[in-house]
Amino acid sequence: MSLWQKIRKTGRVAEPAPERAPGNVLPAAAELGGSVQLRHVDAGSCNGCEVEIASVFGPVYDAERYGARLVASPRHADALVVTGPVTRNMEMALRRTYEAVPEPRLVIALGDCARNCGAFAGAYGVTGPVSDVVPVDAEIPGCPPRPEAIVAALRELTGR
Amino acid sequence: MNLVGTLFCTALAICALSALAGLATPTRLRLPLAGLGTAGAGALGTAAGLAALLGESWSAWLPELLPLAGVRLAIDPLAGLFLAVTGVVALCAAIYGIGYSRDGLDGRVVQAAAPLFVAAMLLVPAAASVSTFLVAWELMAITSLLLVVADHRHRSAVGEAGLWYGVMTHLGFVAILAGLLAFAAGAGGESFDQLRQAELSPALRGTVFLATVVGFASKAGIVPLHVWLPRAHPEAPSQISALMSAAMVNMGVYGIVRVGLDLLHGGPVWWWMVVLIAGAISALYGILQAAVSADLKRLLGHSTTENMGLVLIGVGAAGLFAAWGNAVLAALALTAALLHVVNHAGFKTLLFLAAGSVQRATGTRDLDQLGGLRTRMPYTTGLFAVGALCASALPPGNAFVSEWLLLQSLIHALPTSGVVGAVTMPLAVGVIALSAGLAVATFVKAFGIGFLAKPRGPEAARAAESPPAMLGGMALAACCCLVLALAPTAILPVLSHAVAVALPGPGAVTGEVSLHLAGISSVISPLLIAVALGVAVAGTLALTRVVATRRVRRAARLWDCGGGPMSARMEYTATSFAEPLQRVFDNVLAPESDVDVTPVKESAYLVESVRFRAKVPDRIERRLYEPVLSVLTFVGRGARHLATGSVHRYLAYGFWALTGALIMLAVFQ
Amino acid sequence: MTETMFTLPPSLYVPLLDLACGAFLLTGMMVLWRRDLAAIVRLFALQGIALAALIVVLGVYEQDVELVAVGLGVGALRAGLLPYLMRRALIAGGAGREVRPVVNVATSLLVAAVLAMLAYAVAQPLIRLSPTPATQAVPIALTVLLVGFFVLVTRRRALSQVVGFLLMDNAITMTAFLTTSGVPLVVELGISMDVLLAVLVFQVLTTRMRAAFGGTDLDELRELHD
Amino acid sequence: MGAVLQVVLVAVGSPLLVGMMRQVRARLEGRAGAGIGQPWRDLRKLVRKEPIAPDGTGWVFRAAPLLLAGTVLVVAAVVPLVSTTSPLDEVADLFAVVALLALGSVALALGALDTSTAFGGMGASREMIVLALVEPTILLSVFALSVRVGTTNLGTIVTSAVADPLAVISPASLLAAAALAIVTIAETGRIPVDNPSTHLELTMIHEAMVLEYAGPDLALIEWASAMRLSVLLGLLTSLFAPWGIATGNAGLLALLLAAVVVIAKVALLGALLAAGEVFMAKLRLFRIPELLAGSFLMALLAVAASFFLA
Repeated sequence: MSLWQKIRKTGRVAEPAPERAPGNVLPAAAELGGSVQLRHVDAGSCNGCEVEIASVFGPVYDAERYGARLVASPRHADALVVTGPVTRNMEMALRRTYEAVPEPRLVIALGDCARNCGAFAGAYGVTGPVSDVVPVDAEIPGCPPRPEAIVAALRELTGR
Repeated sequence: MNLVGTLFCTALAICALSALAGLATPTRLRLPLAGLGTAGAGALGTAAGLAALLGESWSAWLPELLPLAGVRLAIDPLAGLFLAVTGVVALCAAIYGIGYSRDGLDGRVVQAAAPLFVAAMLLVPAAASVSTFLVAWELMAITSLLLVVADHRHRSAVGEAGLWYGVMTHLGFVAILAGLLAFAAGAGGESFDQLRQAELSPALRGTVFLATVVGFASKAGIVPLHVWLPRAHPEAPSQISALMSAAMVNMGVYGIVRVGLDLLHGGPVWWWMVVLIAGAISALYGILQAAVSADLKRLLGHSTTENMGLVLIGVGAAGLFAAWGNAVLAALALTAALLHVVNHAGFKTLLFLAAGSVQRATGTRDLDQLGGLRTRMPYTTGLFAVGALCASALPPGNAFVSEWLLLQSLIHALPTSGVVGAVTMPLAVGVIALSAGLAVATFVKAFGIGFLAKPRGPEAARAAESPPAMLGGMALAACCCLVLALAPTAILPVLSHAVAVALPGPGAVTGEVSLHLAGISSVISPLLIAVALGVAVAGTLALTRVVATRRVRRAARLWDCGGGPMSARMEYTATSFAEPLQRVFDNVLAPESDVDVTPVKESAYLVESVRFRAKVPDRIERRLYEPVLSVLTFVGRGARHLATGSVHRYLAYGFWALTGALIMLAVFQ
Repeated sequence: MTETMFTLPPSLYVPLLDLACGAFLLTGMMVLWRRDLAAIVRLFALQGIALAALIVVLGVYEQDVELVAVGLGVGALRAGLLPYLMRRALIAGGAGREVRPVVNVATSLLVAAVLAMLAYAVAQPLIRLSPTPATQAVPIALTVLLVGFFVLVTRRRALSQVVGFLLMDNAITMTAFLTTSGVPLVVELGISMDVLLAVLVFQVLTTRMRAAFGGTDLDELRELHD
Repeated sequence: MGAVLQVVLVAVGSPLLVGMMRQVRARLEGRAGAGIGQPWRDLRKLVRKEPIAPDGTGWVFRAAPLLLAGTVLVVAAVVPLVSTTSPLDEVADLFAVVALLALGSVALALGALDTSTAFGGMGASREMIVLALVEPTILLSVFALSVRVGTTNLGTIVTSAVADPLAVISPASLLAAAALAIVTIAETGRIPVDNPSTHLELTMIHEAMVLEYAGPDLALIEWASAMRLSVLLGLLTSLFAPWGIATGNAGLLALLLAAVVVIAKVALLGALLAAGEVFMAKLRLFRIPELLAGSFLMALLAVAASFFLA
């Protein structure tokens, strides 16, 4: 009962969707038609980006309304969301995860580390940025990127 | 001699010749001769049985064959049904045996005993007097015992299994002997015709029924007399396992139906309640043991207990309905039970033969070591899949039809059966449902773990497909299953003749494509379900072909979470598959497990190795048999003091016994 | 006095009666299922409401004002006062759960099923005496009686045992009303006082026990014996 | 006619039902939600993707989604949702419907075992255990429902429920409804038995079995699961609230009206289920037998009530 009251009192938490320019869709994502399943790969992140991803799929930003969803297996995914610089231990795992995704498949490099190793550039355990290991289709800058930026990038994939 | 008699006698003669061939011919000729002979006998037995089912009965009296009473044979439709089932099983098993027995099992004794075993199983239903029946029964017991211990040189478990089987089957024989002799004494004659006309006191009737039911139930592997079955059936050579599990156990059912319903003309409610409850307990206990068993053939043996339990639920229900005066439902329940006997014979033959192929190809029957046979033994895998589908009572399998009939008879008994029925029937339905559900889990385990995925052990990785004779035997059994599954309407009208022997009346099930029941308006059509399913699957396939744009299937690594390659040790095994079930039914199964942790020498905190052992012992065996056995051992030890070897002492025993008898005589006169 | 009262047609009376009985039975069974002691007390309160509703329905059908009043009184006692007292005991004793009952929950439920069938079978002669809709519900009362006993036997916490005892008491009250349309008011009052007293004693005891031993697991009471 | 309409309705409508349920959930959680059409968008995208044959899998793995979808389609044609007169009514009764749904689960479990991954085996094992424990409840509920009418054929059961609407609030019927509702939740893998949106493999039942499926195969499985949910919900409404269903030789207009009514009822039930899920947590795996034992108890009482209170 108390939960019910809480639900009634809280109402809708999600913020209104910001405007976006129509037709601004990644060409590689055109075939997906408003539905993008994401598999998240932590290739060596400091978990700052993970916190932001969590809030993107939380009630406030609610990326699910644009047709994006996190899934449990790369077989179910259309796109990999890779965070962190690719460490040596995760290099093969990232490659294999990419191999496991059925075509058409996309890779999103999320955060500065994934784009260019960020603060970890040149560290002994780091192989390199994500683009050295698998082809990257979209990049989201920021350390960590703001949820709004992640949402905007995801909307370019879903086109909604 | 009419058609049935000719066929039957020819079958027996061929069995005898095959046995001779098995004994006398050189090794190279022995297998094909004995095998083909047994197969021919099986085919003739089937033909005789079918002819009898179609209405032609036969009887004979051969007074000179056995001393005192002579041999009396009669084949009516009920006997015909069991003849036909035995014949088909023998046919499949014998063809299979030609290929199977090649290495190790082609000795004289085995090859001579197998045809005799078939002959005995053909004789049991055909026997029409107490003495003939008992002789045939004992012949069946001895030949099967010989076959069980055939492999004793290679494996030590065989000897133990043989001992259990020998003891249990002879205790059962004693019970049947006592029951039937009391019956014959009360009736004043020993032919079945005389027994039918006998008028006995209720107490004697009850005693006869109970004694024979105990004996027959031990043959059918009914709990708590089942302990020999999961030992003996797996240890026998596989075609013999099939004969035992698909044909011999049926004789227990035959005995109960023949004595209880036919010769004694049914009885009071408590008789059939005993049968029904024994059946229900067997069904549940059998399938639970099967569900947690990791030994493929043992699993099948436990499943036999389950299926015989289901049959006995049907037989018990038939007796109950007859006692309550509901003839229509009684006929339906018995039809369901007998159909289940037929169906079970079909799929159990197939499954045991396929399990034998696996054992022959891999040298193991431990499911935890198997797997990956789909690519290595494709035909065997397909055939086992058919058997597993049938055994799990799902459409379009054959056991679905008989269990459907059984459930219909139980469900619609409620309004007429009074308080006892109202309490029993729902519980019986619950038991059937749970055992059906567990059977599904069991056979998903047997097929999914045993045949699919990747090999879990080196033996499985080396497996190769079986020779054509074995595949032929299995394919024949699979065809029988499919016919039974899709066209039960072809068999049911004939089956009703057999039912009418025990419960006179019109057939309970009619219809050509659909099954229509007498007095109940439920209808299904197994054939049309299969057709509809086929259409739906084909439609779905066509739909996906049309809408899918990328059609080339890309081969990819298994999703191993990006880690290293998956090894066989990471796979789910049969034990792990059944572990949740074992936990759920913890109270019933009482599994045992122990963990040994060996620390390294330097520190108690570092572990060198961990050993984990888990075992699900047969609880009934432990609680019921072990105390009895220990008491027997104790008594035996005590008895040793009586026999010291002194002749004086033995003479003194004789003297005391004589005087004791005389004193008794004096007192009681 | 009956002219003014609202009359209940049988077509409505039977479903209402069945509904009340069903709720009574279901709450009784749910006591076996739940582990949370607070939930068990809530269920007991719900059962009290069902019992009260049953008596009121009977009263309205038989147009007996006294019966309706008794029903309301029973409701106030069993859905109001007793649960209130037990909740207080619960708070005093610290909220708790029935962690490991003697017989596990799934088995308890299956045992309850068997008990229900038994109750149905046993009650048949009773129903045959006067087959009215009210007596046909006697097996339900009998089932709850057996379930209450079973709770009493198999649960470890003192509070759940009290609930078991009270379930039995509810069932006895229900049987009385179903078969004879009620015991005299005085008797009912007397029994209710007894039960109330028992619960009060229990509450005092729990508080004392908690002060002394810090818990109400009955198995620990055995130590007192040694 | 009615059967074709039903199959089309189920095939087209069930992804929408799932979308609606997700939307209800999203709204209760304060989110905006992806819209009712999202499952269809997902399916459209999945069939366009490439099918994958994981290493070591074979015909069992490929046939499983087809068989799963096939069984549900047959059930959708048999179960009276829009009309009580189906040409397939003589083909399969309630037992056969239950067994067909079980066949679908078995197919998927074998497909999962064929992958030889540990998660596949785990999912298959759990699915089979739930299936085995659910079976007694289902059959006893069927028992309770069929005692009154003397048949297990669905058309007759529903017709008699239409003819006697007050019988629906009898104890037998209520208990059977509660039991079947729990069974429906267990069979469709919803909270509290299974969480369809979990990402944690160790808590999965249904999802663990489909981890290896991709593209069109996955689309088939998701579509079949949605259809299974809507067929079971539809069956519940038809058995216990059959108001508005077309009986006898109804014309096209009556069929359409019945279709609208059944859509409304199933949607309402689905919304209730989704709302209920917000208030519940998933049960531990070994608490599920308790839930199912409870439902078995209710089914048994339903049978007892149908006999003793009749």
